[in-house]
Amino acid sequence: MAGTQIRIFLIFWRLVGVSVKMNKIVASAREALADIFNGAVILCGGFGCVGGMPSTLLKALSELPVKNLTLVGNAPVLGLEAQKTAARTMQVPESYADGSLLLKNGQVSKLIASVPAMAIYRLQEPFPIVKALQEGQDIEIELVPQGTLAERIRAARAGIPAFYTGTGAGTLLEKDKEVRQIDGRPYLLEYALKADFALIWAYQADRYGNLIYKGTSRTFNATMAGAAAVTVAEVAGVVETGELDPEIIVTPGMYVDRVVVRQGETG
Amino acid sequence: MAGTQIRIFLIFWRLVGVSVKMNKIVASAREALADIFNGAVILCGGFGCVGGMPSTLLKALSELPVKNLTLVGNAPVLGLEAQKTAARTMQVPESYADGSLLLKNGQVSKLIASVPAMAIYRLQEPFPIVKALQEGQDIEIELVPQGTLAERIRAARAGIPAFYTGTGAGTLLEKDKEVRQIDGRPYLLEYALKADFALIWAYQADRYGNLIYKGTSRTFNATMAGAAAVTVAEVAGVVETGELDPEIIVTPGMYVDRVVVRQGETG
Amino acid sequence: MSMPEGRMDEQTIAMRVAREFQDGMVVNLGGGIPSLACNFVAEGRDVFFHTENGALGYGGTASLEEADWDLFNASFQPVTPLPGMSFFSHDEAFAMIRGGHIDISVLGALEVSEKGDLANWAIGNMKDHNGNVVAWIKTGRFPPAIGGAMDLAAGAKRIIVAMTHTTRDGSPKVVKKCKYEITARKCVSLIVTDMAVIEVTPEGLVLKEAAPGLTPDDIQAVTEPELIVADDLKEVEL
Amino acid sequence: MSMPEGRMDEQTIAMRVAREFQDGMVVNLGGGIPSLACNFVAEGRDVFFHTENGALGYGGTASLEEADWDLFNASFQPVTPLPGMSFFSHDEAFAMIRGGHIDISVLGALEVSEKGDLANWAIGNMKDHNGNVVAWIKTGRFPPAIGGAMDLAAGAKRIIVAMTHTTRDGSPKVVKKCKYEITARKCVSLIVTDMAVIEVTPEGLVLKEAAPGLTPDDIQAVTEPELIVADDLKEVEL
Repeated sequence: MAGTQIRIFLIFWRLVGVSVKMNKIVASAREALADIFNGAVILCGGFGCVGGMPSTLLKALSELPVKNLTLVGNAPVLGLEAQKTAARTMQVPESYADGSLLLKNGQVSKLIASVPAMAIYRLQEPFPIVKALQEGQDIEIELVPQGTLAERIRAARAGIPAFYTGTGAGTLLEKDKEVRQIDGRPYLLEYALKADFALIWAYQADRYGNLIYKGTSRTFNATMAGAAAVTVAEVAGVVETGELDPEIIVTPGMYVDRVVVRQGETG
Repeated sequence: MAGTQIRIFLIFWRLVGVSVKMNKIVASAREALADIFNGAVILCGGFGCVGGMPSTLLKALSELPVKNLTLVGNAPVLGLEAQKTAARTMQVPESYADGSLLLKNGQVSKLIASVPAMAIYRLQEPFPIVKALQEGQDIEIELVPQGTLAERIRAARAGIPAFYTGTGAGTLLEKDKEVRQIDGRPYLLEYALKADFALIWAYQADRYGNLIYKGTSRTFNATMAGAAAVTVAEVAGVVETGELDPEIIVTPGMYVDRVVVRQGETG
Repeated sequence: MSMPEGRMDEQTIAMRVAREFQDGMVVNLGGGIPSLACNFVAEGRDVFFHTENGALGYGGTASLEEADWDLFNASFQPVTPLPGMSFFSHDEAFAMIRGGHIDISVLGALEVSEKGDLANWAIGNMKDHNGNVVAWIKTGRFPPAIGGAMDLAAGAKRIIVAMTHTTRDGSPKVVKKCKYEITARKCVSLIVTDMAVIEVTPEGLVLKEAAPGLTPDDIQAVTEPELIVADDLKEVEL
Repeated sequence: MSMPEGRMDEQTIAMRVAREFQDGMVVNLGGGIPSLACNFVAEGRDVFFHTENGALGYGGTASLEEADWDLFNASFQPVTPLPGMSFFSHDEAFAMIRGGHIDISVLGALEVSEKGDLANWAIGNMKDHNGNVVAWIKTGRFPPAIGGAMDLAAGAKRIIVAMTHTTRDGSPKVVKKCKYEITARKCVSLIVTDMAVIEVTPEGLVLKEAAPGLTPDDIQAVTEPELIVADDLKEVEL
């Protein structure tokens, strides 16, 4: 029953050098977001004010006719005035924008955040989320501790459906959650936060979608990359494939679906 | 009740530039491992054969009078002969060693691994773990899927006491594990793997314990850094603090307690 | 050193807090008074400041000239770089916090209880008169912020609270039982205020240091639970 | 292309498997025959090879001259670098696997069942005659290896098995029910052997392609479950 050995040396399609096929760079933010649908769950990168807010993508999203969005982020809707307060005397780039644009347009039906507004800043106007609620918008708020939010998003990226954490045990956040004693300490069961789109900020990309960041602007951007069905990154610039040292790539291209070069100089 | 405002500008102990105090570099591997105790749980970095095996540390451990160790790693005891088989015609450095040294000395009472031995390699002698068992050593083996092993170790580093994973559901590994249906799919509950020491390989360090790796040698090394009470790293060399670009540091020094410069040129 | 009598200002509180930072420690500073402590590390010590937004080993607060959009702390303040610093993502930053890798977390507080319970996130009581959870959870009308405080309070090895001793209207913030929603239970080990340094022990709150010119009675008068005066009570040491 | 009659060799199986790799796909290759498929990517396609030991985007197998200790795949084979590749830790490598980011995982197998159950880790039955789990779990006397196969089988979007059609003694490896311990249930979608290409469908196993010179009967003779012969049955296409 020993089969005939077939040896084929002729067709050796091994790819050498750089091909020019795969290209995740998209011409415009609008094009990159064209398939966002009503009711989509959107991960919004950055930290809040500083930390790499994907302003170009959020602006484009605010111009699209989509609504009932669930917006997820650490502090994605503090608004420009809060950013200016945070920056104090630093000049905030004109191009800065955040998820509060979506609130103003009535596009948001649910906000999942650790900091929807801040008690310690006194602004001229109410924080955007407070204003939206005062205007009568029906927005559900799910308040999540920052670390639990990061881990729930990382869990989605990592295929972990649920995990236990000590954060929030013994507090109001226990409500409706499973509490489990492990080694004599109470922990809460938290579920992966699954999303349809992740909109993130990065510094540079190549056409495979490999990303690098800058300083304290990895934040939720690097956490969210790959944690949604579709990840769209905005970057300051695109470099040639191979130009990013493999040792310094923070987000491998596998986690990124589309890349857009941003407008202006946003933080 | 307004208190007197006290303003002190005199004592402004802000640290500028490099201090010379904190230094995690230890003179020898023996010194770095001196407090390892009988019955300790030891995370062993690397992948197995290739992938950054901490040979210098394992050799030093094999010379210490400690026993009943639990050794944890992907494939930490395949031995030199397997390494030579894997390397085929490549010259294996003379300094290469792995956890099989500990097996030979009878120092191991439990092995937690995904690959204790390999069916596909035909060696002259039995694999070290098989030999140890044949010799009558009482070694308990806990077989863990590679990804579950990595995640259990990461969970220990990240303060997640337990998590669910689909890996192993519907298999023999379900035995004695909690199975939970989430979104209609079965998942197993897995616990963080807590350890006393992590012995890892890295390429370069600074005296704060910041680490960088090389190519496919991050493996379990970068996963285990910080996942045990004490993390000891062996490196090819130590660089000045500040010489490692903050953007390329893979393991922040926080996760590393001691650093040893390795002997010889091990993979 | 001796100081003028009365309440200490924010910088002085931060300076006292910074005395707790030993060589080699990893320290996370919360917003407000805690964030100032990065400027008072004792000479000759390497203290590694960690921030939730992904940096370890930053220096002091940056001046306007030094400020860089990509080097901020979690209080939205620009900070300075130091040799040996590193950057990471939010999930890793909280792996560090949750995993017990932070030696000291300095947090602000609305209230601290005599058991060391911390309340520092929810302004206002969130339960109605039947004890049911209302407010934002159901109506979303008044959103508080949690930030990273719950993770820090649950995960750091040691929690120090830095705050004013009383509210603006003079009510005690060191209380028998927190009225505000809890951030984490039995987590605080040291309370540094503008009036005193108080240690949380199994026996109760121990008054260890008093601001210059203040007697234990002055401090007890604006503190709800009974304080145990330490045998070696000192003036606040800087 | 036409080929001599009979069983195909390992390189040819790998070449057939590689035809499944579309442009932009992320592919993980197991040890043995699967690991050879990195050498047969169709021209003009960017296929990103992922390996458990922490690399994405490596090239073909390295020659002895090219071999580098720090650039290996999970089968302990040296591979070549490609522009745009990246490195990461083991936990991240398996976040990628478990998180469904691998488009195709090519695995070897001891057996595949008609339901697509995969058995590829435990050699020998591990239960005694009462159905109790014995062997290594209790005695540690015969350690099998799992490696990353269970994670890949549970996490990748699509599982392709590449193997010989029968054991050395001619017994079928495509079976009604696996005798060996299962790696994951109902996970395999395509089986590529030295005799045939078989698709796992809800209706059963569909014989899509046969090695040159082999009839469906030849293949059925060494396959335990009944094969559904595809209307458009072809010779194996390379």
